[in-house]
Amino acid sequence: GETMQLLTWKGYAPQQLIDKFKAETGITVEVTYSNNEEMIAKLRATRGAGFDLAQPSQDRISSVQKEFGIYQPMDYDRLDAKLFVPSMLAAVKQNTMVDGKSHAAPFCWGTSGLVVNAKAAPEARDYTALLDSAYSGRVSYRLKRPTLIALAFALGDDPFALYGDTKAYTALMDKIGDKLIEAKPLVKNYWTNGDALLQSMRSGEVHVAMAWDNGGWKLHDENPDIDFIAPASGALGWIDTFAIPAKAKNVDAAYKWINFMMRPENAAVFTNMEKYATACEGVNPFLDEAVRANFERSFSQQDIERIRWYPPVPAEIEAIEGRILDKVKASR
Amino acid sequence: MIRSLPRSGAYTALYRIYVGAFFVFLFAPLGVTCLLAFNDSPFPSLPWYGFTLDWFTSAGPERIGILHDAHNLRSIRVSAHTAFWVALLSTTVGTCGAFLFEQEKFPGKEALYLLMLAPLVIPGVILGISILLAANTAGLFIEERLGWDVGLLRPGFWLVVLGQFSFITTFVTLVVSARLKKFDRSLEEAAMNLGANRMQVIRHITLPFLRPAIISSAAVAFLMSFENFNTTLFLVGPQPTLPINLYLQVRDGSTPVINAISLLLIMGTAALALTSLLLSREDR
Amino acid sequence: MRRSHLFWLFLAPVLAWLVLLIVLPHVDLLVMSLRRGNGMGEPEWTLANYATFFAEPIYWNTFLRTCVYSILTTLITLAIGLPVAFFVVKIAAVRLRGMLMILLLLPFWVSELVRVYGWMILLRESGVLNHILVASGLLAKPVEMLYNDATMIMGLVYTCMLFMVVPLVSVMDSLDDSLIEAAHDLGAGPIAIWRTIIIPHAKPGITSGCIVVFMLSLGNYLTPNLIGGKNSLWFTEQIYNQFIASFNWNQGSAFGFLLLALSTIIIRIGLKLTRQTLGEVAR
Amino acid sequence: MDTDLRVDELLKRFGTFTAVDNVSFEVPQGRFFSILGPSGCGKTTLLRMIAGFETPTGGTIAIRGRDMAGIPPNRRPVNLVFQHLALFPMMDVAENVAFGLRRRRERTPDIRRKVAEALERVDLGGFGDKRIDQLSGGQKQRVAIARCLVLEPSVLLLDEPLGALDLKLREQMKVELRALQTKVGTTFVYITHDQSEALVMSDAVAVMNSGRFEQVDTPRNLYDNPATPFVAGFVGDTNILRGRVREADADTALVETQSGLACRCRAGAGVGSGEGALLFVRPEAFIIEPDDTPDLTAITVRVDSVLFDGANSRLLARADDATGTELTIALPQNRRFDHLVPGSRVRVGWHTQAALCFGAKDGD
Amino acid sequence: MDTDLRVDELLKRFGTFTAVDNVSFEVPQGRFFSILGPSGCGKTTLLRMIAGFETPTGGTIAIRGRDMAGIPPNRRPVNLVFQHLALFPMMDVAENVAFGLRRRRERTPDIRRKVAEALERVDLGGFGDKRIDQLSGGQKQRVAIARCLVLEPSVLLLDEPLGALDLKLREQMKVELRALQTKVGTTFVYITHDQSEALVMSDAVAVMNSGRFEQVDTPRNLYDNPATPFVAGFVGDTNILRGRVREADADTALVETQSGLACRCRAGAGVGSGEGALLFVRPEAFIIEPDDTPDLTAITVRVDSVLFDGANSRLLARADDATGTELTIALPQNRRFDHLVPGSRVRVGWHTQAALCFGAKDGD
Ligand SMILES: Nc1ncnc2c1ncn2[C@@H]1O[C@H](COP(=O)(O)OP(=O)(O)OP(=O)(O)O)[C@@H](O)[C@H]1O
Ligand SMILES: Nc1ncnc2c1ncn2[C@@H]1O[C@H](COP(=O)(O)OP(=O)(O)OP(=O)(O)O)[C@@H](O)[C@H]1O
Ligand SMILES: NCCCCNCCCN
Ligand SMILES: [Mg+2]
Ligand SMILES: [Mg+2]
Repeated sequence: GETMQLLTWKGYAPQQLIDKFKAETGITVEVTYSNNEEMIAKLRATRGAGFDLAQPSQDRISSVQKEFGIYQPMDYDRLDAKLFVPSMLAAVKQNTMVDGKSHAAPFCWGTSGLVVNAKAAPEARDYTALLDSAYSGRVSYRLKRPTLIALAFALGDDPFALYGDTKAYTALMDKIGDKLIEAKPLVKNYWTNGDALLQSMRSGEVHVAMAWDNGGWKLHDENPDIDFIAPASGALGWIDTFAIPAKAKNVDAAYKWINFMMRPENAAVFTNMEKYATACEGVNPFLDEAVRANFERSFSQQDIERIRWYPPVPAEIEAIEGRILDKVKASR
Repeated sequence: MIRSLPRSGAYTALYRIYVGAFFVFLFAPLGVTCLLAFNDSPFPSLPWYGFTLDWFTSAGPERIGILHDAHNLRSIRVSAHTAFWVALLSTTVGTCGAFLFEQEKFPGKEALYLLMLAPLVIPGVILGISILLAANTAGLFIEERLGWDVGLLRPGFWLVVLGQFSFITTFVTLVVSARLKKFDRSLEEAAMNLGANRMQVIRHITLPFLRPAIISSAAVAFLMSFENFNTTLFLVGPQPTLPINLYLQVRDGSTPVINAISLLLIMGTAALALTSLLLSREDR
Repeated sequence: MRRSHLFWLFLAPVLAWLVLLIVLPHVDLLVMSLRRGNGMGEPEWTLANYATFFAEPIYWNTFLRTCVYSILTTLITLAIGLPVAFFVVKIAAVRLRGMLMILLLLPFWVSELVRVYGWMILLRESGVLNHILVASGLLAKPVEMLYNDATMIMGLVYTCMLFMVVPLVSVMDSLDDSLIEAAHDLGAGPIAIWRTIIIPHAKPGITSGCIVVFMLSLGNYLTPNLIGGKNSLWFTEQIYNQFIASFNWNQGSAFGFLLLALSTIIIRIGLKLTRQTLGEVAR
Repeated sequence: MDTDLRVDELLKRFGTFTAVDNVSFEVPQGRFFSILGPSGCGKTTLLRMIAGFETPTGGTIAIRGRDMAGIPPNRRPVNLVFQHLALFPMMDVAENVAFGLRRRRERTPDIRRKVAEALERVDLGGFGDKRIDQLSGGQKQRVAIARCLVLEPSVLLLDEPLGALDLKLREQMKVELRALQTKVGTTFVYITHDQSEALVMSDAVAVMNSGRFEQVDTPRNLYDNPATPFVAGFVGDTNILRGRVREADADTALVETQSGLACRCRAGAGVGSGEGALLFVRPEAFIIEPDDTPDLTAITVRVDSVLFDGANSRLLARADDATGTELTIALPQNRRFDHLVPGSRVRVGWHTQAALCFGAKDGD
Repeated sequence: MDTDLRVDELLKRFGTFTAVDNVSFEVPQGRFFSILGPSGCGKTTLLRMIAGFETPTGGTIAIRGRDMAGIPPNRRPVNLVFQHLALFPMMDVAENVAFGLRRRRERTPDIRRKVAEALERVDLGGFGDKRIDQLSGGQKQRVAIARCLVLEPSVLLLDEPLGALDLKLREQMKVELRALQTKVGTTFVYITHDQSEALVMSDAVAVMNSGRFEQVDTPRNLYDNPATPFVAGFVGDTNILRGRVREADADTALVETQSGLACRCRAGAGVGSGEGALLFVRPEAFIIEPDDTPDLTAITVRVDSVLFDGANSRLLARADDATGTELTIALPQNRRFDHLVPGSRVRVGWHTQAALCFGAKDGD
């Protein structure tokens, strides 16, 4: 029968919903798991073909779209606008605008912050805990750009403000790089994706980690000592989206899937399972109590205001960061 | 020293221990992997919570066993499908190569032979990216000049097949050549002398002689393709092969369903390897 | 000389394979490595990608590290594999031999990924080995055995072992027992026999095993990536990063080409030192 | 009688090396014709040209009167039994024998009948479904021959087919092969470097040397009347003495050997008074302790060693003079000479007719 | 004379199979001792026990009076020349010969001198820096021997060292090997399945069959007075006729063959009146067209074929009676019998002394 190729993050397409979608429409969804970098790389290599729908973060769309043209403009008329939280839809449209056309619709959002085992690390409140020798051998984070940015904020800089100034940004990153190299002996490992980290926190191999909020919440269910903490210098806020690759074959199915996923009862299945907040309007009645409690526990009003939302990433920035990340990884 | 020479007891004992330790080293990771496929725990690690078949048979939603894991099952199918085509293509072309290098004389043969060996010294990752680049260059060129979008020229099933084919064929060529070297050319002459033409000679004499080598190299090609990671990594499109899929899961952490898959994989390869080994023994 | 149709039938697919899938892609790799896009504009010819490599110590440090560790891996694999191959061919009872060979080959037909995964669940801090050691009181608390260079080398040695043992077994197989008996009969002890008879005889097998193992560890991605840990940047990972994380295909191509050049040069040197050719070794 | 095979001025060069050098001969129908020569003399090359695997550099080959130039091996009415037999190991005996018939697309029942007959003819009835590796050396031999005979070739070519067999089996197969040829009546062209095979089996033997035929004759004539020094030395054991011709008439010559011994002998080609000569005397031509008779040459020798080998025993001896020419002398086992031990001195002699000389340059 | 090698009741079993069965013998110093037997009779096993590569199941081996039990091969004062020589291809000729000396850590100048001497002794002076694959078969042979001789072993063991050579070279090496042994004076123990090698070279030959020694004797005695039917049949060509003993006294017997022919002959072991017997007559014992003399047995035969083979020519004939016993008869080349062609009938006879019979069960 008909199939739709979906390029997305692990957990963004629960089997339950895939089955339901198939029952409703007869379309089989085939999922390829990925992350932002690999999603872009893959679509670049296929020149926007091979997949019918991708789910990059909103800040990683415009610059690559400019350079490689891997997405097609989103036809918002084919979306059921009332399913989306209006402010988020507007923000995503705004941030994915290239040549006057927008390329994505919001799916879910969340933050990166600290996941902490309070018993072992009661003092950890900000990203600087990642550099604290008190937690030597028990620290973990991704060796990816969010870590660089988070530490810049924690050390009192505003990296987003320097996006336009390549020189200054390079200097800032060099500084962060040095810090990371200096603190390298403290690191247990650089985790690469969610479950691996959860595993090591669960087993007590790691006490302080920079991670996505849902991870902390998932662990909190199992072990109340572990929880997500919005860092003092501000959690990093991201929105993951739907974007249709330039040469998608089954565009119809892609739109059907978007509308399907954003239906409150379906969005709730996702959120209840993965704990990420959804961009779906009217989901609340379907959510588990515990999921709502998570957010309230971790975010004070002040924390919410302090969330730092990623602006679109300019092209040159990635190369600068890439070099720093390599350097950190290679140092001893 | 060797079987026929007298040797001291201590020497023999130490040697046995060494080889024993070596085999433990060889099998420890596999054994552990298989064992933990049956642990009644959501994580592939000790402690042992009891025996379960959940990671094979459970239908979800909490635990999804391999039999119900659409995502992994699909990648197994993709891998098998890929391996089939790779085995077919590389066995065919490799056999042609063996004939070419063993039985024909032509200018530039030495150079071509060295080129044929090149994939042995090209790291798989490099092979992957260079094929990706070339496909991309060709794809862009065709798209710009002719406006055609050639599916073959972008990451996807067939590019993976071609990528793996490009180095596995070298192995097939070497294996079939080795057998062809042992072929007594006078058998061909004898067949001709009895009235066969060149095509009939190949069909009735040479190919039957090569059959064990062809079968076993096809099996090897199948296995090599099935487990290939390095070259595939860069060429894979919307249909990930099993190793790629497993890699993402191992990297990201996963349930013992990976152990279950590994167990099946180990048993499957063992069966295939044993069959091909027995076949090639029969021929000796 | 007139050529038969069969000749062309054999030549065509082989030529297509080698030209389209080996030669052209590597030419393209070279071309890509010599270009650099300037934003949206036309790409230009440049040596900048290579300059970056040499200007930036992290790159060539990783490069050297990868090379040195690959050589180390090769030597360790040889040291471990040589006695094993000899045992299987010359010492084990003849009837056990087939079984030993199967046992030797089996693990290597299983996906490399599964093997590395096995090591991970065996060695990690919450892993099986730690569990056993702690439970038996040999360790007070678990230690991390993963994510360090020694484990990574061990993993590489494990991954490559087959490719050392198989050529060694076949070369040992071709060593006539009576040569060893003759040497012994003329008064040689084990060490003299190894030095004067076995090693010189096994040289082609050693060379081909070493070449393949060196190649495989140099080009390995999985093992350093999964069990190498935070310090173990491998050059293939750097290539991957250029392609996937930085979207800089030109820089990645330059790295790729350098890796290719390195492996070719080292293998050349190895062959020179042992006075062999690739053609002989492949046989 | 019809001629099955006629070869005319056949020439084969590999580069500048001439492997077969202007060879001409005919083989009448039904004959057992052997080509005998040392290793590397060009026998195989000659045979392969007849079979069509090599293209002659010059000359013609005609089989039953038909010129073979340009006819590929699979169309020639000759079959070849290969040195190592080249039986097809992937087929059983019957399939091997049927191979050629199948290539001719004969009908299956015909094939079955002919194969059975052919196996019967080589005494292998009922062996059809044996695998090749279940046969003994001699049986393989016969399958290889049956495989060719079933095609009823005009000429059967055999390239040292006994070379791979061990000594005892070879002795036996010699006799069987000749008997088989007599029975089937096919023309055989047989090559070998073993003079005993050629002598025992053949109607006629060509002795080949460095690409040329030196003599084509019956076995007995080759042995008794070799036409050239090469044939005299190659066919049968013999002693070769270097010397100079003192006198020569039509039939006989007087040769003085380097050791100063004067010997009257039959004169072969190229013998001229005063010229160098080679003198050939077979070991069995020596008479130990001879009575002095007029046409006898006698010398005294000192025994170096007694090689006891049953009926084949020999004395290694040395002329008891300055040159000490070495001689091999047959030692009859009639116990008359049991007193001969190393160091004994004894007179030996031979008749004029038993010695043969050829002219030779001194350097030869 | 001193005894270099003494073997006593040596026994070797592989599982239930007895490869060497209670073998005892002595070899005095300086002798050339051969062990002759068919393939698989246990020769190699025996030799390997002497060299120390196999452990005897029972019995003792003493070299120069010293018991060898428990002494590893590299400490025994014997050296072994392997069947396929086992020269070290990774070394040149001099290094091969020097190998054993180096293992003894002799001084380099001594080694150089001894190697040169050893090569000189086997006529390979100046070949030191040749590679092994540059040598001919016979030269390799001699290097293998030099490599052992340079160590001055008490006993040199040789395992069919000529087996791999071609016929002509083997003939020549037989003579050379014997000459070499005489020159160096080392005790040689030589095994072979080729009777001619054993007869030509040896001072004494042991004939081995199924793990046992059947006879240990001089070559001539083996040939003329075989002790057992096996030796009679294995050493030298012979005709074997089955029959029954009519009368028997101490030395001679009257045997009636199955074809009904009565023949008086020498009586070997186990001959009893009325019992079955095997009668052995060598081809060269037949006298063609004999004069009737008292101790002659004569029969009429029909010639099947004449195998002309120079000095070695034979008649294949068949007793001209109901059984048609096949006989091989030596055909002297004195032209007296040129009239014999296939189909001729001719009388042949042999003397009582030339025929030998042994008792045999009828089934033998
Ligand atoms: N294809 C070839 N190219 C060059 N020289 C060749 C070729 N084939 C044979 N020769 C040479 O021709 C000569 C005759 O070879 P041929 O095989 O006919 O000898 P032969 O009499 O059959 O010898 P043997 O008894 O050893 O089989 C040899 O010197 C050989 O080296
Ligand atoms: N290691 C062994 N295990 C079992 N049987 C053996 C072993 N070695 C030899 N034999 C058997 O012992 C018998 C004698 O073997 P041996 O090699 O001594 O014979 P041989 O006389 O040297 O024969 P050939 O002339 O063929 O070399 C043979 O039947 C052989 O199969
Ligand atoms: N830099 C943006 C990070 C986006 C993270 N998406 C998280 C999905 C995890 N499953
Ligand atoms: Mg030949
Ligand atoms: Mg033997």
